Amino acid sequence: MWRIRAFEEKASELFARGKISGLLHLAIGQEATAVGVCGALQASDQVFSGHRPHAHAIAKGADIGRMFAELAGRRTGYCGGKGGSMHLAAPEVGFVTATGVVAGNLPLALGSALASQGRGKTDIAVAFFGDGAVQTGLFHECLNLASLWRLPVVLVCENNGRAEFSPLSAHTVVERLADHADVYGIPTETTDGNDLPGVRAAMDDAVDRARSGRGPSFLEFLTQRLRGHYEGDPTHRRNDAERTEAEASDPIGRYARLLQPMLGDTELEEIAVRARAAVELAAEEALAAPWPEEGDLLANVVAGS
Amino acid sequence: MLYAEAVVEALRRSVEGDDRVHLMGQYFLGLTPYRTMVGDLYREYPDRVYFPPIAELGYVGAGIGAAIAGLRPIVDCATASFTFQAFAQILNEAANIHYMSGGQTSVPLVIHYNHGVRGGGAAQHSHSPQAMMWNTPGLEIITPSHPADVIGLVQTAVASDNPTIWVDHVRLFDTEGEVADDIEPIPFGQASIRREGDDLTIFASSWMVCRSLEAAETLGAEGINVEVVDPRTLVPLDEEAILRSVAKTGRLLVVDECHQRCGVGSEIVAVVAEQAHGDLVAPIRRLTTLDVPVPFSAPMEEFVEPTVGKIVEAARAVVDGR
Amino acid sequence: MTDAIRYIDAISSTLRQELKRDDDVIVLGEDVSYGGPFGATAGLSDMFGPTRIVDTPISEGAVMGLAVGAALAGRRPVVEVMFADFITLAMDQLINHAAKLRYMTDGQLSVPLTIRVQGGVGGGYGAHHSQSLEAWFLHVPGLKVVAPCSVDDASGLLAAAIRDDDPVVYLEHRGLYWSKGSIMSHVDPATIGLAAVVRPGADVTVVAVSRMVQVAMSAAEKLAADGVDVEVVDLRTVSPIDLETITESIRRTGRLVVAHEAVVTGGLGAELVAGVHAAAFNSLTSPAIRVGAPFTPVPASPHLERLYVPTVDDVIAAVLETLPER
Amino acid sequence: MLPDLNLDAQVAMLRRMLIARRFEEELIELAQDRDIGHFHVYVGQESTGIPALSLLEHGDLSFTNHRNHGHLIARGADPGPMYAEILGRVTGYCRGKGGTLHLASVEHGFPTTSSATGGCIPLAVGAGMGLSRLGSDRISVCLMGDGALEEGAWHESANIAAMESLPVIFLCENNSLEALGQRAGEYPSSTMAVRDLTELASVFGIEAVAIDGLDVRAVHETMSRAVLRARCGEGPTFIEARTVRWPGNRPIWPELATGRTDISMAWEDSLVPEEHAIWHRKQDGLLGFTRELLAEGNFRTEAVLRLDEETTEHVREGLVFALDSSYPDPEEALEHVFSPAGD
Repeated sequence: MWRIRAFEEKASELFARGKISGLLHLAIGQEATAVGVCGALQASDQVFSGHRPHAHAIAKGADIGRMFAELAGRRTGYCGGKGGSMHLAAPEVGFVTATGVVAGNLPLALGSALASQGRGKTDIAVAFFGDGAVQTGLFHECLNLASLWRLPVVLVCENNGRAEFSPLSAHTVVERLADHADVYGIPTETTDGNDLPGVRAAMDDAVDRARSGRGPSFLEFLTQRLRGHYEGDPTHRRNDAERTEAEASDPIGRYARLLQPMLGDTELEEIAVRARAAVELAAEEALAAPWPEEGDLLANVVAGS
Repeated sequence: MLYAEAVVEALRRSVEGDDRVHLMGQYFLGLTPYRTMVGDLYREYPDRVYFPPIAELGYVGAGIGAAIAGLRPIVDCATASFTFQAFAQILNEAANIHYMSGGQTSVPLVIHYNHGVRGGGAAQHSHSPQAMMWNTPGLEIITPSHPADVIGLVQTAVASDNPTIWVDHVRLFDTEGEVADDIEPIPFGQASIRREGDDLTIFASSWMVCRSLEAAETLGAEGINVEVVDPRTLVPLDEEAILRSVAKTGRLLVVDECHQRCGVGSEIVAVVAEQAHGDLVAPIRRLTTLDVPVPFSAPMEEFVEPTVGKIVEAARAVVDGR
Repeated sequence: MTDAIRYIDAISSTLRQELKRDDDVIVLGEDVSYGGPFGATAGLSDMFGPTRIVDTPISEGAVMGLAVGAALAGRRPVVEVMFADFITLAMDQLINHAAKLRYMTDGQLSVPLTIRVQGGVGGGYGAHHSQSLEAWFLHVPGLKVVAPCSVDDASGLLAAAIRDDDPVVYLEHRGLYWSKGSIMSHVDPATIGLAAVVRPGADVTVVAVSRMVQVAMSAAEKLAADGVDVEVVDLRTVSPIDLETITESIRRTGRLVVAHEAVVTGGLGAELVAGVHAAAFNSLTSPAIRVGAPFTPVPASPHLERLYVPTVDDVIAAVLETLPER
Repeated sequence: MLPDLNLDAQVAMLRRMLIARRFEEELIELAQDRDIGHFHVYVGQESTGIPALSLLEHGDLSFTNHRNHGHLIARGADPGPMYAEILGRVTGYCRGKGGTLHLASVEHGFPTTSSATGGCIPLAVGAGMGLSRLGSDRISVCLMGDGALEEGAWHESANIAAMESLPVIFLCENNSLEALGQRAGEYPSSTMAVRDLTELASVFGIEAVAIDGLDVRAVHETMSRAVLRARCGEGPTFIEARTVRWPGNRPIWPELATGRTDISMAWEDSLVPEEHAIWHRKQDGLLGFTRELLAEGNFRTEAVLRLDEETTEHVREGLVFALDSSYPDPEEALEHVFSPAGD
């Protein structure tokens, strides 16, 4: 979690310094869901993320150096600078792709699950999405398909209570988003997304269900975003009360307090320090990496191009 | 006046001029810092605004239905790419309804989107789908490039009984231009000659007009007098203005931000090649966004889009008959 | 050995062959296990079972995305879109995902997907079941688009599409389904990206696509009687366009007529004329002419349909217009 | 106060149900001798659409789908111009530009008809939004099949209708019972995973009920409440009306599988043929409603026969009118792409 937090804080700093351009969506405060969910997976499981993908990629084992390079549009980035933050992809570690289209990754995850099922494999697929995706038609179509065909997929809804810029209440009258999945007979769980052990436990059940051919699950993790919708979001305001509350529920702090008796403060501090150091180094290397060349531009539109 | 201010002014006039005008959507000024300017308008007319969920298919369709029922909604799709979610309602319903009903039913609707390369938008947020819309009969398409035009054209669009696509560009928001207090609605199908010249005609719309004008200055210094034709509306298209200019200059460069294949440029070249073959002293050139998805990385992004430098270079090539 | 079969049978027999050939080929669509509305997938379900011949709900967007996901995972899905017009519901998955994933990930991913799209005017189906949308797909980098007219191409290009490692939109014209042709008992994939001169001629080049190739051929026959020697080029592949074959033909004839069933404005013809203009400006001795549908939605009345769809006479008129006063 | 269902109202309903039935029977027979293109018929659903739509008033808007003939008749559309439209004649409601799939008549409250599955849902919701924002007490009705619930458009539109508490009624005609690939009409089906379609609406807090679409009284009462709620600004209602898929609808092209309906079967059971006996006895809403009327005693078989003759004649006249009408001037194909700009 510290690795993710450090990565995103660094990304935020680089963005402010103009070293990174484009739309940058951070998940600071949502680390527990990424770590808890991906921790329950095996390397060959397939993860599909959305426009807030950094935490998921790192949790699935992506290299932060190549991630920084991608954010900075360098040739050494995972996508050679063609994807950027929103289209991060590291299929080699099972982080298949991210999409800038809300809910756009849901059917992709279903398809991956269908392929695994059709080939008699036990690999499962996971789709991360925010509460905003729940109001899309694609979400409804995907619930139906996942349930109909008992696909080995886990639908992970990170409900941070805000769809893009507005509170969830402005987007739907449905209070418990998991109710949508209940309608389709999909097992659901709604739980505290800032509690790492809780997230992990819920995910373990879902993974077991999917791997053993008992079909999809819908997990709704209640969490919060400590940043705006995207870096530089002028509408992002929080009063002090909200801020203190948010910081109290900061998943890293909570997990640290849990480990404190076993590890002790110095060890815990060490973890944070090591994470920051690794991130600094990775960022430095990434920014020193070469820009893409003209020849790269026309490559990979279609195979062999 | 700033273009961004003109957009807000256009919306204000629409809302104040006709109570049937309601605004659906909140990103008329994209994610730019100007965003908050629209907010004041929303606060003044809370009951005339609707903030939809992230469900383009549903709320754009709702806009069409509302128009059928007698409202004159202005629906915002934010980034052009999101119109793909609503294609079924825009191109299968809105564009066809008047025709399918044999003229019984009209759809007085305006759909706004911000298109094109915006800087780091990458492949999923840098689309210019207007050529695809143009290939679908039944939609009027406006492509303003000047603060005065956006106000005048939007007034006409709101008054029109047809579905109108309002093509905007976030990079226009920072541009400035003279705006008279008493702007009249601008009739559709009337191009504006943004710069006169007799050596070469440049056809450009939306943001590309600004870049072409900048290029024209450079070329002027080299003694190449460029005429810049801004169609202002693609549907209906002022073919005469284009043909008149080409008849004068004998040379045409089409600058467009759509992809080249089957883009706006293709249609313009075809029209001129069919109707003014004899007037041409040199082959027409197209300068468009290259036929690759728009890459994220800045240097690559600049390489795919039509830049001032590339316009100057292409213009020289046409004049030299290269 | 060869035996005469119909275009629609060529499609189903090719699907059968490819399903046999590669276990990763799967077919997805509404009612495909019942054969679909025109019987293209008839009998496949019995041979290959429900895990490979998959009936889907009426959820075009999700089904398209699901097929993309399956393709990412190494399957070779063939998605049937019952009517071209319904692909409007899947545009985001097609344009923002299928067409771009390879590029956005710099080649880390590939999407070996075939999208069978049935379209074209005929039968009074009206504006929601009759469109020709090839221009949209041609406009999207990352998509390949084929539009077979002959029965042989119906098989060869389908096999090629299924074996291709990128998304291929395979355009079928309803009006061709029952046209006959001969075909080898075994189908070899055709090459995507090649046009074909289906009738050599010296005076005027007519480039046609899909069903309009048949119309162009009849026009050519009639004109031959008046001593006009028309060369007919069957485009076969809409994207990438085989500009070489076309310009090579124009260097000989000096005249170009483009014929398609889609709306002229912003259509495939515009791109062909623009492309030829740039590549063979000095070879053209008269302006190119586009023949296509008027700038209107597709009317339902069979009577209006007849006016809407370009006819043999329209092509003849266009050809004569390109010729000097005779 | 719900509108009561007096005898006149019931006879008026039976009349329209007969027109709807005879309209489709004539059409199917016509299609046997000449190619009139693909079309969908409303046979077997009259007992839902006719009573439901009889409750609408002038200015209420309705958005239907590819199976629309019965809906237009329910709101008083004339068989003549309807046939004319289906046959592509200039006297059709859309002057031959819409055809059977896009049959629309503004004067009868059908502004446009989408034949793309689920296409009508956002339009109906938007119309409800427009009407309420214009301060009108008129309402919007979405006439959809169960298949439309598989579309994302349903989910997005239902959410909007619920949030804005719009005057919209979703009348979902579930005619899938015993349809192709359906486990005897049970849900989950081969294409829909939910066990109860109404939950797709109630999850949004939308008032949702499932009723027997063959029960004219049930349809009338449920729809009356829904209309009342919508008019009073109490928000949307979802009604799933269950009917049995008419055997003639099973093939891709409709066939007169049960023959021309002999209305006398309603009181003369010996006339019921062996084949499809269950359909005639239990699943045909037209015969069912006729039986109810007769059972109440203040309506006689002679009257039914007279009504049947009169309506059959009325429908035939309509068909003759259409066949005698001329085709549009081909140049009309170029008209009505745009309407003349502006007020």
